[in-house]
Amino acid sequence: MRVRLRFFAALREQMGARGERTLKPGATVEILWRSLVAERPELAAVPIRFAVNETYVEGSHRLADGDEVAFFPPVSGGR
Amino acid sequence: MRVRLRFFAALREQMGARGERTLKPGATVEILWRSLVAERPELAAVPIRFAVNETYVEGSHRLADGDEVAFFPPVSGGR
Amino acid sequence: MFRVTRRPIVVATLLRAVRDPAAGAVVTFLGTTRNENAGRRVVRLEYEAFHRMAEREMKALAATAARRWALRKVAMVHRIGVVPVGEASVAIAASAAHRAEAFTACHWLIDRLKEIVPIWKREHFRGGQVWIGAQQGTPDTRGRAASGRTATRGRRRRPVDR
Amino acid sequence: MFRVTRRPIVVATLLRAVRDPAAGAVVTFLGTTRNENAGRRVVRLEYEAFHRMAEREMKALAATAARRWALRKVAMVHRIGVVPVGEASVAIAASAAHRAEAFTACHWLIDRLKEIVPIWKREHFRGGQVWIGAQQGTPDTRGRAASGRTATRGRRRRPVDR
Repeated sequence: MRVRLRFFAALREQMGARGERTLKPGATVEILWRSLVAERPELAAVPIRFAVNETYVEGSHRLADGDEVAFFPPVSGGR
Repeated sequence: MRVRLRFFAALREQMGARGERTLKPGATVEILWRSLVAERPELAAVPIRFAVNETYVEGSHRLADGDEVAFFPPVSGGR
Repeated sequence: MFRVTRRPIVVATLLRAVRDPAAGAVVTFLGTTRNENAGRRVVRLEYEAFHRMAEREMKALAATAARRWALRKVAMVHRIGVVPVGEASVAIAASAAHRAEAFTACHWLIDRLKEIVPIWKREHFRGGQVWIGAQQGTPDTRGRAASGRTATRGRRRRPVDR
Repeated sequence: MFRVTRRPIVVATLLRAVRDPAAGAVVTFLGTTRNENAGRRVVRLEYEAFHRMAEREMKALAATAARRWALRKVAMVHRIGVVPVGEASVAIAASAAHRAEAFTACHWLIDRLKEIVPIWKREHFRGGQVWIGAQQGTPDTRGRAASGRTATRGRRRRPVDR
């Protein structure tokens, strides 16, 4: 199956804004992320949040063909 | 000594906006208020606040010649 | 900016007054005329102030708040006269480096303003009017207090109806 | 009204959006660019959003707030792109019958917005720039984290300087 990727903030600067990957059926977000880390080992230390189709998900979320998966750092915070 | 009087809100409607009274030296706000109540006994039940020269005072505050004494109900409150 | 005015409140004016390059947060409170109060259909509110004392007390409150919290600037405006439903009778803006202080101070300021700044309101509702806040009743309405407030209903020619 | 926009925030627009004849209180929060942060002289902030998800999350927060508190209406706007010192990057307005609910909800909404709405800021200060919020450091700045934040100083050609 094929999924679309989006990256934001500091991650976008490293990975580009968009991408695409082909995955085995049943793959989770965590599996996808690990495959990206395998390509770019420096990502291993990055604090990361996941969203699928514009909704926050855990790494264990199972992907479906055509999903849009977004990767981004924690939100800015501030007081 | 002579003091000027001001009344606000429901009190103004009963007493008029302004007045004047002559008092014995050393008179307090409380004494002045009691003299007004003596003139208008229905005032006895009115919850009242005092200000002299635009500053909140207690009834025990001693008046001076030329003071402006304001009488008014508690402030409107509301949540 | 601490002002009692007969004119409609313009929030942008308060925001300009508290603007500060060191402020990261601006909290604004608006008190607006509600169409209902204690089961009565409110048509409009009417405010009366001890004008100069009210402005002094607002300034004093802001000074106290500035001692208690790390604020940048405060502005307070109270409208008097008739305030129709949906319009603001009071506005407070507080700026601070961080939002917690701005929220806490702004909330405290409106609570205190309603306790001590000498401004009174008369509620005009369908069928009558009432001074709000004279909890023990004024002589003309004594014995008809409802939920801590006094009401003069109908169009009888009583002092509070004038 | 839940919007991510590149244009300056106009508070009057939010106030109009939350106006309600049953509201007695309107509390507004503005987050503004401060000229200083963590000892750095801030020149401007720059915001980036996951636009549609951010608007969805803002709507969801408002819906949660409306279940928790007796609110009338909520409006939230976040500006993206460059926001100079003194200008607002985020505005939240909440109206309610009574002020306690409006204050509490507005404060809660901005706290939650800063935790979960996918919008990030880059701080441009004298001598460099930094993504705020990536508390563990991004690869390019690891080891130079200061007070929980990461900084890239100077004009070196590093990814975060692009």
